[in-house]
Amino acid sequence: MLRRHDVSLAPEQGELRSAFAALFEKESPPARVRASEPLGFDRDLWSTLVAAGALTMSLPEAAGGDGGGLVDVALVAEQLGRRAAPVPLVEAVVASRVLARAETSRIATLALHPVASAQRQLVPAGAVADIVVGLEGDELVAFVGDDAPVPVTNLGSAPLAWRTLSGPGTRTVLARGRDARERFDVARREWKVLMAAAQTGLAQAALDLGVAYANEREAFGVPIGAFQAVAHALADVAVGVEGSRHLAWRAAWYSDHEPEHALEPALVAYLHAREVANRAASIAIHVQGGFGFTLESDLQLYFRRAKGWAVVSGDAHDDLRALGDVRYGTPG
Amino acid sequence: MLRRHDVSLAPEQGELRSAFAALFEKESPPARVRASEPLGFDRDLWSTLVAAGALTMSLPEAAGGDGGGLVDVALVAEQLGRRAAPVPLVEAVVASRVLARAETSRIATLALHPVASAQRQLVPAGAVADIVVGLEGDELVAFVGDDAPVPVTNLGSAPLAWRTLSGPGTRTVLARGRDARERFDVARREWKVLMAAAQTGLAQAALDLGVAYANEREAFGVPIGAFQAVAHALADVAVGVEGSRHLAWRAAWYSDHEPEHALEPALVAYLHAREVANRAASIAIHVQGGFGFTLESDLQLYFRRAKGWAVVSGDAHDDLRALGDVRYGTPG
Amino acid sequence: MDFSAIEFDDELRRFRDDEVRPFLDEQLTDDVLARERAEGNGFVPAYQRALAARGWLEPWLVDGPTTDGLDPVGAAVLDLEQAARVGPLFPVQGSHALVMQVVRQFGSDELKVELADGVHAGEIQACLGYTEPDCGSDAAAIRTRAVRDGDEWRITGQKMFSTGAHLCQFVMLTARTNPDVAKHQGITMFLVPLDRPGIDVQGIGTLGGERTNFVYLDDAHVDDRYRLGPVDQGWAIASGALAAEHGMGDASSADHRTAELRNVIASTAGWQGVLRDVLAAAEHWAATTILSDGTCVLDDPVVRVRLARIALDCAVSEFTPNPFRRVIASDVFVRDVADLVELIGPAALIREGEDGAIEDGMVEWAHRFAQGTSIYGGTTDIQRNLIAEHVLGLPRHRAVLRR
Amino acid sequence: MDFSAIEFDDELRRFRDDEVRPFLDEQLTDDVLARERAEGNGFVPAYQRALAARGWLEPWLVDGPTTDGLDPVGAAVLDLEQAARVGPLFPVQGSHALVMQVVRQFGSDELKVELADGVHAGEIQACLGYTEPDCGSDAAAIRTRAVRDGDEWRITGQKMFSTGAHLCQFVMLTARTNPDVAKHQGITMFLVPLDRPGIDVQGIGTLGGERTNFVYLDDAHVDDRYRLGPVDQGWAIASGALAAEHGMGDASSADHRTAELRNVIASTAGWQGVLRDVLAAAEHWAATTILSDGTCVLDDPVVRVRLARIALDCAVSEFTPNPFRRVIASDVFVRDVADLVELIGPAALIREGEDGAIEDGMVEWAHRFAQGTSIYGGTTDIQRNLIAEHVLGLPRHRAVLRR
Repeated sequence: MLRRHDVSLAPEQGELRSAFAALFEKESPPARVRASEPLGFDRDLWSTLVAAGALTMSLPEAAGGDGGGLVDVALVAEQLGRRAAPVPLVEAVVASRVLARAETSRIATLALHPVASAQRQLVPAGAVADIVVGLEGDELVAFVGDDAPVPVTNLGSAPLAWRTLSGPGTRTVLARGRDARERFDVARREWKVLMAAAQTGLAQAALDLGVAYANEREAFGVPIGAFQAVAHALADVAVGVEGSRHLAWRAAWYSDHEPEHALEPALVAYLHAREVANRAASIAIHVQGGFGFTLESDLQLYFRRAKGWAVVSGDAHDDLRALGDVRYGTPG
Repeated sequence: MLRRHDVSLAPEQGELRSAFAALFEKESPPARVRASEPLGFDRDLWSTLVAAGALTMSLPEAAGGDGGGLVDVALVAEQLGRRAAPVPLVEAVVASRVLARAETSRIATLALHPVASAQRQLVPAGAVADIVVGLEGDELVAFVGDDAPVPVTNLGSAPLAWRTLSGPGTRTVLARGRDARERFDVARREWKVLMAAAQTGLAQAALDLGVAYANEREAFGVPIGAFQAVAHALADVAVGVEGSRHLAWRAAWYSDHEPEHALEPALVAYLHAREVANRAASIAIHVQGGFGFTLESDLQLYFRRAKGWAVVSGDAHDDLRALGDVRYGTPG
Repeated sequence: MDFSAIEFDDELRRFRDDEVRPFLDEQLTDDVLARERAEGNGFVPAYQRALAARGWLEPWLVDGPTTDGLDPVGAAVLDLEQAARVGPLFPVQGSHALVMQVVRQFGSDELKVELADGVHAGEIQACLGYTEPDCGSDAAAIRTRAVRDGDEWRITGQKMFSTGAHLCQFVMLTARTNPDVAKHQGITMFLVPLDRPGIDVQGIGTLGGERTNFVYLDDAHVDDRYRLGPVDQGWAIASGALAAEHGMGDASSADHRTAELRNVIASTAGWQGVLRDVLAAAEHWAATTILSDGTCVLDDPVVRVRLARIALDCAVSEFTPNPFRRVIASDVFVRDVADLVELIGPAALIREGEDGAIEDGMVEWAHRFAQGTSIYGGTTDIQRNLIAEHVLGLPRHRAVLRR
Repeated sequence: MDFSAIEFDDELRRFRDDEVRPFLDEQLTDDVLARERAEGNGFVPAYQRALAARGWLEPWLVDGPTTDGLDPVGAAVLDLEQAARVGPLFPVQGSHALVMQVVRQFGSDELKVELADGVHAGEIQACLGYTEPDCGSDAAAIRTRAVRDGDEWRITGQKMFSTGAHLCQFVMLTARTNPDVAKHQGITMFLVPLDRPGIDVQGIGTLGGERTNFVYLDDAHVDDRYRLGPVDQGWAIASGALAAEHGMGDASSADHRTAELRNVIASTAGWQGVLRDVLAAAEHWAATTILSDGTCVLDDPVVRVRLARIALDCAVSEFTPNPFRRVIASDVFVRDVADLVELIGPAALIREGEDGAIEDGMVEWAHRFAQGTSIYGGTTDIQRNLIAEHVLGLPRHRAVLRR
């Protein structure tokens, strides 16, 4: 089949991207990211982001949204990743799309793993979310627990907590059976698409920090970026980041325009993005040498989030298995 | 457990190694290796090698051998690999050890894959071997077929042919049941140990050719070895070769001294050696640039044999699975 | 942003079914296919002429008589249909296109008029002659000399990797016209007719099976009208063309057809296309091979993740934009094909045409072919230098010896 | 060639059971272990003193009163028993040993006598001070100045990565004593007492959790007897010590204990040891974790090959000799731990001590810690330079900027 391969941004997309790039640069500098740790949540930044419309841009107009698509949110999520912004935008957008309503005063999140019964699971944004959406048995559920969640300190300084989809609290069944499963799968796929964009942003930031250091730091009389050991390692990161970005855009485009074909692009984008982000941060730390390994360097913020934000969805090999299932059908 | 970790060679081991290094350098120059293609067998070289005792050194004295061990043959096999020598020493030694007799006038080989019945399989040295040893059902068999084998042209220019363990010809049952299986497993393990050594030799040769070119060839006014892109790639190959060599020695030592613990060292050595050899040749070709990709360069000889000699035993992942089975028991 | 499918409307379907397929049925004869398979150079003269006669031979290359031409979608349909019949080789005529672009930009009007009909008829093909036995990545270090002699130049030297030279009428080469200045400043570009006395083309085999060539020039006389651009200014022209070859060019330069297509369809050419074909072959093998225990290879969880990993790499190569794509496309090709040889096992070693070869020996071939992808058209090291310097803004440098 | 097991004969078993284990029971108190866990510097002063009192503290370092000492096998038993209780950290005192080696070789007799008792009693510990905020790999580019003033030197500058400085009595540092000559020629080596006025030690955290230090020197006065080797000849001494740190040294140099042990036992220290421990933790997790479908994680074929791959890497690291080991041990450590985080999944992210942490958070820690292994004691890039130049004989070079 012949397909178009147009990766240009429309003017309004470019403006959206620039606007949120500026917002995150201003409102999520490293000092504020550090100050949010270990919880990984900055309520003021969250309010700013909600006020800027990031949460509602992709919701239907009937649901109080702007009728935009996932492509728009992906552009924002990349900028969020680039500043390691301590806000659960990805989770809240995806959960709000399931709920089909703009939760601006409460925070909604998605429990990424289907559970048979009241098992607990580690939920992204679970430490700050009021509403947890997820699949329990054959029910798609929105659960508001009575107990305050207990944050779990973790690698990525993400607001993780162990949460359940039933127990003391208010449990709303949104759908049952096949419909429930399908809507949950869509939500999980959308989470991966947006996380691919966020991971692209993390990788870009790590690359930028590595390049800046390589241009400044001198050794043997020249900036260390003049050594191929450094320059080629960073070039490889750049190769990864560019592919990661285009794959994330493509995955978001499919989600918006051909959701029936969107799973493979989503898995591909997410798999590549998380691999690139971890490698980008690891290589940039290496480029910064001893300084990169200290907590003074901002690279540690990105390094920890690369895995820390992604692995909450599970082993990358599970996505690889899923990619195999898309291509080859379920085995046996 | 505390273990010694002495990787020094005894004087007589050093002499053996030097002697065969000299033999292969003289008797297996690139021109002769090329002349042996596509069959990959040089009968004169084989006679020279048999006369030099390479086939019999590891056989018991009672069987007409010198009572040496696999360590000695491994030292020879590395030198064989280093000159890509077109002789089936590895197969013949292993098969002769199963037969417990020195087959000096006929060539014996090992069919590496157990078969249920008269299935054919691709056998290393199968195109030149008179006797094929292998496991058919629960019988360890030595089979001399009536029909001349048909060489199959292949990547590594190895004398491969499709062979069976029964059919028209003379079929001798060497052992049955558990004994057959165990002796076959030992033979296959020994083949992997010696092939690990041969692959180390291939890798060393590729490294040497890459280094020589990097020192001679100039670009931008300096030998290309002055560029880190080249120097570091070759340094990584050197790292691989050194580990590959020591692991092969260790695997051979375990075969000789603690056969009951020899499987894990054998798998580890073989897995590393085949990976290093393929990468060494691939990187050295890249270092040689356009010249390396032409058939004029001797590197193509090593590159094709790296995979060509090893994959006949199967997928490296099967050895990885076997390593898992050694460590974790059979699954389920 | 647009990744939508191009609908095969009635017109496009008619074009494919009534024009392209009958044309290919007639022209891509067994003879043509066998010749391409044997040499792997990506063109066979008779077929080129047929394409030209039909007006489908890259009609945008030089000014001249108009042809039917093809819009980008039509060209893509032709590419796809060709690829489906010929397999992974048969690249678009990249070198020839590059040369013609330089001719259009730098050739004299006289030269353009001389070439126009032959080029349009598919009877004139040109190859490249930058590399020499002693210089590759350092393309300005050439030793081939050109000395002015009245209206002529007398050229002596050796070129290497002039792929297709034995089938071409011209080689575009760099020659040193002033040895007394810095190496970049004394080079002139020529389009040399290969039929001149003193020129000898000798084939050389490659690991991937393709034939490439040495071109020996021994006092070959070449008229000054075959000079491209000013004397001693050839380096700038060569670097521009090299940059296009590296995918560093912008959309307005030699790369323009690619750039145009980029917004329309996913590229069908390039190594990611070859890797995709090799993967398809391996997937076909895995789906149709039943093991002795009765299970299908493709049901093995370890096999599935390995094949999925390669499918991932194909997508990554395809959607990583230029100039970055070349690096990743080569890296994953080399790595993934090496794994496919393992995955298929012993029979993967068997050459095409031999007893027991798997999927026409495609994986065996691809493993050899892959090694060239990090070298063709400048090594991936040079590509990384370019990315580091031109994209990331890292310092340019060169190495000097210590002591 | 000998890889045989060392039999625990009666004497060795007695040594382990009656001497080593009771000693460790008494000395490795919860307090000592907690302190080590918190700072990860690999030594706790009280424990050092106890080792010294027992005669087990590296008695080969300086000439002086004889001690009980340990033969290599005994030392290995002690190492193993220590490691079993303390976990992957708690490295042998590499920096201190290196410093003492330099002192023995280059220190004045007066200095050696001054230090002997304290060193033997475990009361004097020394750390390294080569790195500065603006120089790491280029260790000769230091800016710290030492100016002669009668019998003293006045030292001013900053050192970084002086791990353990807050627990040590001395730092062995390089200082520029002649700024008017080539950078390698004006450096002198000093063993600086850390209690001098003008010296300030400030902690800095690392990604791996260990504390390291800045050492600020502001006109610190140091007697000339603390000079190691001739004035302006410090670079040769530092390079020798760096070479030992890089594993490039021969058996007769600073590395001698390691070299001696190499022929006796597989090293228990080093990153391959840490990776092995992390793998063991992951294997334990996989063997004891039952999935919701009732299967054990370790029965999954994909999990098995991934764990086997890491076991392979452990063996490769262990049996790749110096100076090659450092490169591969770091490469595989970084790669493999990243895969283990994936394999264990979400709970692998949880920090030690938090609800749901897996295997005491060991994989979470190791993923962070691994990033330092390509940097410690000179980057792996420098190590590759050394291998290329000194082992392979490739040209030495340096980079210069173009334009």
